Amino acid sequence: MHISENVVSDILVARINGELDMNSAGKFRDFVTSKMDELELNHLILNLREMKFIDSTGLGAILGRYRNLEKDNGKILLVGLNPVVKRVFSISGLLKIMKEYPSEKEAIKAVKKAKIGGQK
Amino acid sequence: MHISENVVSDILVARINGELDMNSAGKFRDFVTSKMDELELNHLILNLREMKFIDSTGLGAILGRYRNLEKDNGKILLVGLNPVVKRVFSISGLLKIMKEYPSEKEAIKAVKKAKIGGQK
Amino acid sequence: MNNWAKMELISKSKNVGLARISVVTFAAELNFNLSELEEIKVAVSEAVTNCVIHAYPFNEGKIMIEMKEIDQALFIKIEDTGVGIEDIDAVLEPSYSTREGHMGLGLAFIDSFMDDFTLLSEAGEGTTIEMYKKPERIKKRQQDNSNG
Amino acid sequence: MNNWAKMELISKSKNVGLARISVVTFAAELNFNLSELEEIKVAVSEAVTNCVIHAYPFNEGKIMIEMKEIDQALFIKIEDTGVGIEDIDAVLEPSYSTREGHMGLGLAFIDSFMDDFTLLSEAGEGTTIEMYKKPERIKKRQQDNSNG
Ligand SMILES: Nc1ncnc2c1ncn2[C@@H]1O[C@H](COP(=O)(O)OP(=O)(O)O)[C@@H](O)[C@H]1O
Ligand SMILES: Nc1ncnc2c1ncn2[C@@H]1O[C@H](COP(=O)(O)OP(=O)(O)O)[C@@H](O)[C@H]1O
Repeated sequence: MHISENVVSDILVARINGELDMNSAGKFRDFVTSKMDELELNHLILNLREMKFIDSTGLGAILGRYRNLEKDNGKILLVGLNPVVKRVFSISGLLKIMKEYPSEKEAIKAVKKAKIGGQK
Repeated sequence: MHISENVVSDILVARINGELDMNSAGKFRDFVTSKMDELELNHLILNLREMKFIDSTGLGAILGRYRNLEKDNGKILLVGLNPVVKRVFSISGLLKIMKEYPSEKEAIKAVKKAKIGGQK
Repeated sequence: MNNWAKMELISKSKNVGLARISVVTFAAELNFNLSELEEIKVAVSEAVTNCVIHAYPFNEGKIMIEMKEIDQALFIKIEDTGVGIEDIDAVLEPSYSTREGHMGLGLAFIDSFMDDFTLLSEAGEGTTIEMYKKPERIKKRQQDNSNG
Repeated sequence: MNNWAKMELISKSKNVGLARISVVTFAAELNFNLSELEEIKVAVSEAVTNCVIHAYPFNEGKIMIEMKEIDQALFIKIEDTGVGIEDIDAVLEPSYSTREGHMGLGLAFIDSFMDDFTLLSEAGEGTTIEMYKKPERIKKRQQDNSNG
């Protein structure tokens, strides 16, 4: 697995490339945590268009980040779920707490709008 | 393995997609033989750009077609060899009897030119 | 002879991918469509990850994987000789996990993505999971035949 | 523990691809570059194809594949219990084949693409081929270390 990233105001946009399973979950957690801590970012947009595989351990790693950000009212927003990925997110219940957006741009807009609305 | 094809005058242009090994060599042989017999074609251009793998059994299948066409002065011309494929062709000696061309177009031109030169 | 293959791996996390790819390559020769193959990948990943995390928590052990074609369907058996399971009924509950930070979703995914599965275990002896899936195309064909 | 895996297959032509993909997925965790991985695929394909064609010419038999990481290099053993080889020196000659229409290039490719290989056989007992390859990156690193 490889992650490429982009920072927009207080948002980390992370694009996951390859497989997110028990072999790469630790790398995912370390990358996201250190990037967001270092730059004091609040929200995480995950672009999963190039993600080739995810299982419950990968979902667990994403849920872990969610719990972490939640404490400071940070959000995780999802982009680019293919049908199978969408199904595992849905079965796991994660789609109830993280919303999907049609593009990174739309997701960024949603974060900014929520802020103006005063919800940080 | 999957083959897509194209006929230009008396030439079969075959694009091989996937793996050419002992599991697909028979399909390759049957496809090329029946197409060329049916349409009475003399020359074969093999576009290998989308070929993901070849081993000595795959090379043997190509050599078999060469021997077959040679009887009637037919030629095999190669297009789109990646470095590893080029190396196995070279080690096997097949590059001594089949020439490589930079594009299907160039290969077609070469066949037509040879014909005007009277070599059929 | 119907196709069949066996594999033996060490419970390293990098081998979860190897198990997944080997089984899905085997399965690709049956009549599954792409999303069924993805489902098989998830199921194998969950079962093998469980061996790595739960069966051998303190040291590395062996994982045995058997794949078989039975009546055009796929049968997979994944076996470890690790710690085993105390209470099978409990672990089959969705969201139940004996490990903190784990979602307890592995067996639920296997249940969703395969036609059938069986979990066999004895504490201290190890665990065996058997899974079965028939391609939708074959099911349809067999149904059409029996209807007409 | 160094990584290690074992596989058992039936000598069907569709399993040649399964063997290739499994070994190359195992090898991808070592430090090989992409063209070295392609070379390993060819070598495995040749050895397994030989089992299917030569070792078991009349019926299906078992093929055993072992892969091991040894000092950051890859060791592969491919074994059959088929007809075996009468004259090992003869078959090691490039372009030598006991089957019409075959190029006799399989062992020559294994020789070109792997650092080392050994062919062991007894007529009527079966054949074992062992192959070894160290990633160029590791060779270079080990050389740099010993030079400086
Ligand atoms: N191979 C195994 N060996 C020992 N225990 C297992 C094994 N597989 C599953 N379990 C037990 O079943 C529980 C539920 O498994 P699962 O649904 O995959 O969720 P998770 O792996 O997230 O805990 C695990 O927490 C573990 O206690
Ligand atoms: N596993 C095997 N069992 C029996 N004979 C074998 C085996 N592998 C190789 N051989 C013998 O070695 C010869 C040379 O093999 P190879 O170089 O791969 O060329 P080819 O497969 O084209 O004949 C074969 O023709 C066969 O007689």
